[in-house]
Amino acid sequence: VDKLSLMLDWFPNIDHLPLFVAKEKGIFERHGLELSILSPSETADPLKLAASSHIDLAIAYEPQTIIAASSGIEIKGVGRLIGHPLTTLLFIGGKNIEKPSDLEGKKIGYTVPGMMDLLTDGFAKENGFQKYELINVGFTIIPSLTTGKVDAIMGPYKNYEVVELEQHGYTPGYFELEKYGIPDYDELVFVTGATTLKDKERLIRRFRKAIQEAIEMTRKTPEEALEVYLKAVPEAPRELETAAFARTLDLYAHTQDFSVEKWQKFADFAASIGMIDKEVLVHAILWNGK
Amino acid sequence: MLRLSHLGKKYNGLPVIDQFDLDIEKGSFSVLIGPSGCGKSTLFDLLTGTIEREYGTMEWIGEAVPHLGQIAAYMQQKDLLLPWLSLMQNAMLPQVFSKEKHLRKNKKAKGLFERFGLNGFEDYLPGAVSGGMKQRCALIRTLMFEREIVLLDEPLSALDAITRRSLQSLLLSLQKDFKKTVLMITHDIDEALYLADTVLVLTQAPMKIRDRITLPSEKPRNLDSSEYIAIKKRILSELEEEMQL
Amino acid sequence: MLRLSHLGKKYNGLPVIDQFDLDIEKGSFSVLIGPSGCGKSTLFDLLTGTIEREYGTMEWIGEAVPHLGQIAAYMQQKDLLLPWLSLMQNAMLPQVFSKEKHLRKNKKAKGLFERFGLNGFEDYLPGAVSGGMKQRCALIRTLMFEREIVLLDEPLSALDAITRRSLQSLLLSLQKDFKKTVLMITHDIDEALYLADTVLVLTQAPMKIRDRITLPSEKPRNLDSSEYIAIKKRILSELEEEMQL
Amino acid sequence: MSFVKRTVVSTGLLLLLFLLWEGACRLANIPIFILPAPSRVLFVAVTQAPLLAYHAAMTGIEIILGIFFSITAAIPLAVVMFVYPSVEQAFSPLLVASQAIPVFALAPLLIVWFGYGIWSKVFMAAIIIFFPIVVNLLEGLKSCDSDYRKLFHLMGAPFFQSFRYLYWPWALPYFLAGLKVGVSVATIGAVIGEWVGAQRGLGYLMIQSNARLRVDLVFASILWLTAIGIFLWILVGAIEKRTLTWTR
Amino acid sequence: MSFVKRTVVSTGLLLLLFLLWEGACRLANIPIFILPAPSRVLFVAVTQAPLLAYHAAMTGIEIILGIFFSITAAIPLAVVMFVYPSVEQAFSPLLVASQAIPVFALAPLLIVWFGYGIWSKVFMAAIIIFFPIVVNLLEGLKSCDSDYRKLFHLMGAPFFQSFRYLYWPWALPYFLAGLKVGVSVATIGAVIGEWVGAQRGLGYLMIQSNARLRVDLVFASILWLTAIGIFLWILVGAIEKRTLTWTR
Ligand SMILES: Nc1ncnc2c1ncn2[C@@H]1O[C@H](COP(=O)(O)OP(=O)(O)OP(=O)(O)O)[C@@H](O)[C@H]1O
Ligand SMILES: Nc1ncnc2c1ncn2[C@@H]1O[C@H](COP(=O)(O)OP(=O)(O)OP(=O)(O)O)[C@@H](O)[C@H]1O
Ligand SMILES: [Mg+2]
Ligand SMILES: [Mg+2]
Repeated sequence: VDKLSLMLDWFPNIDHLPLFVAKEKGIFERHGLELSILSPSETADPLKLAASSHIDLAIAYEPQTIIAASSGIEIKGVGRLIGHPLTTLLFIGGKNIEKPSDLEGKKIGYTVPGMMDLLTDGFAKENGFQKYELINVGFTIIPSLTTGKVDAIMGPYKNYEVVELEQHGYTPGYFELEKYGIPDYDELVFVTGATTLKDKERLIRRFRKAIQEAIEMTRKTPEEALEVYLKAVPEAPRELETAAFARTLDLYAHTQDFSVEKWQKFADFAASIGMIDKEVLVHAILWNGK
Repeated sequence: MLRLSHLGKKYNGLPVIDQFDLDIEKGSFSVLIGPSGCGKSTLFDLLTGTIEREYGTMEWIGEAVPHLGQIAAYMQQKDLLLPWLSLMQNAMLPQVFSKEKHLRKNKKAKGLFERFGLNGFEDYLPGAVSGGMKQRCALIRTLMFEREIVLLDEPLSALDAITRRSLQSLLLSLQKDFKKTVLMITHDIDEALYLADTVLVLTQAPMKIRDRITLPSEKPRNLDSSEYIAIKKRILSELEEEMQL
Repeated sequence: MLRLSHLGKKYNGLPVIDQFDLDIEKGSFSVLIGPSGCGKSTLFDLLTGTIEREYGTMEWIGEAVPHLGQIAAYMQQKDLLLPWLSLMQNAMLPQVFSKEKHLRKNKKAKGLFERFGLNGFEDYLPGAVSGGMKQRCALIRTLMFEREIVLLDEPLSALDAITRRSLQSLLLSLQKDFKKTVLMITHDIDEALYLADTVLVLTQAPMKIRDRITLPSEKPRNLDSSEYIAIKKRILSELEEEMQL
Repeated sequence: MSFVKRTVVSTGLLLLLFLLWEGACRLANIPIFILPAPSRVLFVAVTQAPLLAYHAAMTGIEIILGIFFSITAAIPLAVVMFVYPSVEQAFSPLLVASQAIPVFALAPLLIVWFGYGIWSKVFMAAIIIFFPIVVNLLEGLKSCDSDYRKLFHLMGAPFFQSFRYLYWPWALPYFLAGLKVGVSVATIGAVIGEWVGAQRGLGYLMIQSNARLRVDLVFASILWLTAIGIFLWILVGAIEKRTLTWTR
Repeated sequence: MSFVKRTVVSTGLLLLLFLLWEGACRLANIPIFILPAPSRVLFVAVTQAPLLAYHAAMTGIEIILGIFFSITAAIPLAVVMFVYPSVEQAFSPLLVASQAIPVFALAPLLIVWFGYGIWSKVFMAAIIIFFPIVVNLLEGLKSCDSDYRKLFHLMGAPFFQSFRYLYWPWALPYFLAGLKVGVSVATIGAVIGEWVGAQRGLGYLMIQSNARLRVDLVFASILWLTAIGIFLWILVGAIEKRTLTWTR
């Protein structure tokens, strides 16, 4: 067996379920792989460490990957985990926010400065509202919303904070970005450093196969997959994760191959809202197993 | 009158002061003389409540008191000057804590600095003056208290003969003018004979009164007279005996 | 021979010691007497390099030395005992720092404790003994140095007459047996006359030598003889004059 | 005041505070994911004891190691800085800088240097504990009375001996004050360290629980962490009592 | 060693360290997004000065306010704890606990209490600075020599006067040691505070730059932050020199 190390984008959560399925169900093993899974201290770490070859694979976000490429970090996308945006503009339902333009004059929180604030600006431009106050709420999402300190937050995941809000007895409302003028993008992708890809191309190819198999197996036997995950991640609260899983199942990538066209569209959009300074030609950073 | 009965204090189970009785006339000047380490400072600490006695009672003018802490001014053997205050500030501390009007005391302190040969050094920090000057400052501080009893633990030990003599007469006049009850520890027998109404010669620890010598009331005294020379010899030989035990 | 020439030290621009000259015979016992605050301790500090002199030179046995720091043992006016070490540990400090064999010194310290009346207190912390006992311990520590010169700043001031007398004779015999050169500061004229080969009477600051009295070499001396009484009177009157300036 | 009476009063005070907190949570209806009531925290801290103990063991080890290494490094550094003021001048900016660096800037570096094992966490904790100890020890050494220093100089004491007999005991109360601060901040130090790719530990448990809005578990972890901190605090207090015998 | 010579030596030492760091970055080929070389950091710190100054001004104000409030709270608390040992017993667990709480547990509470304005950051900084000051001041007060205490008792000094003339000057070197630690950790305190709800400040700039993988800007922010810390450190040092005149 060959060893690979992979760093998650955050602590293990339902989005990572296929990885645990592949690991526990012996799919990696069948492909001659042994995968060690690590958690980062911060969402930008996995990408940095992968780019510098200190780990083999990292889970990153497409916007983040494009930012990295734009600033000259030699990073390669090698696979997909979640094929659409999870990020939403979240608010508490029943408070007169029906359509994006209702956000006119409201306080909008965001999670990550330098990314979500720009995305909000883009969102506002696409949806024709101009006046709003941006507030950096970090990851204190639910408290900020429920205490009314902000009216909406850009950044929460539709399969996660939305469910949490529900579980605390609120009716969540949210705008899915891709439905409101923001180009579709892959929320979670596998990336690796350029040199790692050269050195471990064969292993990574096998990894792509294995992960896709795991996603398919998850789709086929979701209950079993969930059980495997809950066993592997005992600290995960069953109720919440079960509810989250239901909303995630469809979002796991259907193929490991990237759509260069889709990526380029988002990269151009990123440049247009100032998320990146230098334009990025995405075909240079995407690797579809060839 | 100050009356101590059955006073006692042990350290680590060993008695330093044991069943100590003493009567002191109000307004008198008593001097304690005893071997080094016999318990003199400990006695003063007990009197002022600086350390707690284990047993015994104290009476002042017929009334039992827990200790003399608020009745007596106490000059300890260490100077205990605050290093961050100037000599004058150190000396004026008792005044800071009293509620009386200040001007008079201010004058008093200035006068004492003059008489103690410390004029010009009012603003020096204790770290910048000599050992004897520190001792004098501590003595001034003690005299700045206006209390009925004054306890002095070797107040003049670090001073030269002349300064010492002038301060001795100062002490005498203060005691006479203000009718203070003074208890003083010294190792200088001449000093004792010069100042005391009563000299108390103490034994080795556990400390007792070995001899109580009441001196003639004439003051100032001529210590060269045969009477005093005899008393001096007596004290010396008593101390010598104590040391040989 | 110890020769000081033109020694000087100013504090805040005011000279405390100014153009100070002094010759001391090797193996002699010199005693310094002077008004409190005249600069005696400062002189010892200069000699040992504890503070830096501003000008002047020192010679020891014909050779210029920067100071006597490593040649002299110095007992300061404050006891400077370490509060966390027992009396014995404090006294043995010089031994800890020397490279010589220890057993002999251990015995020496024990002997000194005995002779200083401190036996039984070896394991007490300085905080738990009397002022006089601390002073004795500091003196033992100084004697534990094996250096040619010994500087003593009021070493016996806190001791009773008897203990003081016995330690005086001890000092005398130590000096004679080991041929040490001793310089000692005291305020006790009797002590000076009892111990000294030479008494140096000092002026007020800026300090000078006012009088240099060489005493007859007989020791021990009978201080009651008219010769010594005359010298005592002379010193006293000199000091008195100093105080009146 | 006697020891017993003091303990009764202090326990009463603590209870009062907890009651106030409980009351505030209930009356003001503060949602559990903002501030759980102490009763809830206590409940979780007890019922989840096995889980918490599992993680606490790890954090405890990191804290102990962190304290150990920071003391080991702090003492020589403080001494060198004391002896050579130029080293102090050169290093104090670095020391101050070490306190200004957030974890996320350091985390990738720590991983590169130490990998994912316990050492990156220990290092992080050590950096945090280190600082108050060095600063206090240095201040303590500097506060040493010059009369004593000169005495030791005159006695011809070699540096090591001066240190042992004079400087160290002199600075000891300062050192212990620094150590008290150190062991307390060690708790957060280890937690922060665990943000650097840990799989186990109270810090790991906390972020996990926080992200899952199990705020009661976060506070239960804090409670356990505090228990470790207080244990160490009391330990330092006991050391203080035993070693500083001469101060009373 | 003269002041000038010392400064030269210490500058040399610092330069040497920077050269080593530079060399390590270049030779070991550490990528800029993990640890930027000092030359790069310096370059960014200078070329981006206006941006950094804009953010530093905010953080600076937070730090100053944090220091101000923590001193204001620390002195009375330390005094009360000193006077009433039962209060010390009751509060020291809370103090230790305050050091064990990570930001994210506190952040929601801070937002509810203080909103997104400057006060939540000031509070965060204050909590961090507070602790070393209280602990050191308390230790300093406790270290006061019992002979002096008794003297003041005998003189019939009321508490306030005893505090002013005896306890405070006695504890001052401890307090200043605590303050030195405090002003240094204040930097990270303010930064941590800025992770939630800030629109401006070096902490905000840092996460922003980090998210955009501008690690050189992160380190340039640390450099500026360190400069603030060192400035305050030197300030405390100067205060020390001026007030502790009697120690030399
Ligand atoms: N804290 C203590 N613990 C144990 N023993 C103590 C303590 N304080 C004092 N002693 C003992 O009590 C005895 C008397 O001490 P005290 O200071 O009263 O003597 P003194 O008569 O004042 O002597 P001196 O003339 O030298 O000042 C000494 O033997 C000393 O060892
Ligand atoms: N650090 C200092 N700053 C300023 N003046 C000082 C300093 N140290 C000593 N002096 C002054 O020097 C003078 C001499 O002091 P010194 O201690 O030498 O006197 P001394 O002769 O030993 O007196 P004593 O017999 O009282 O011990 C004093 O007037 C004192 O004020
Ligand atoms: Mg005494
Ligand atoms: Mg002197």
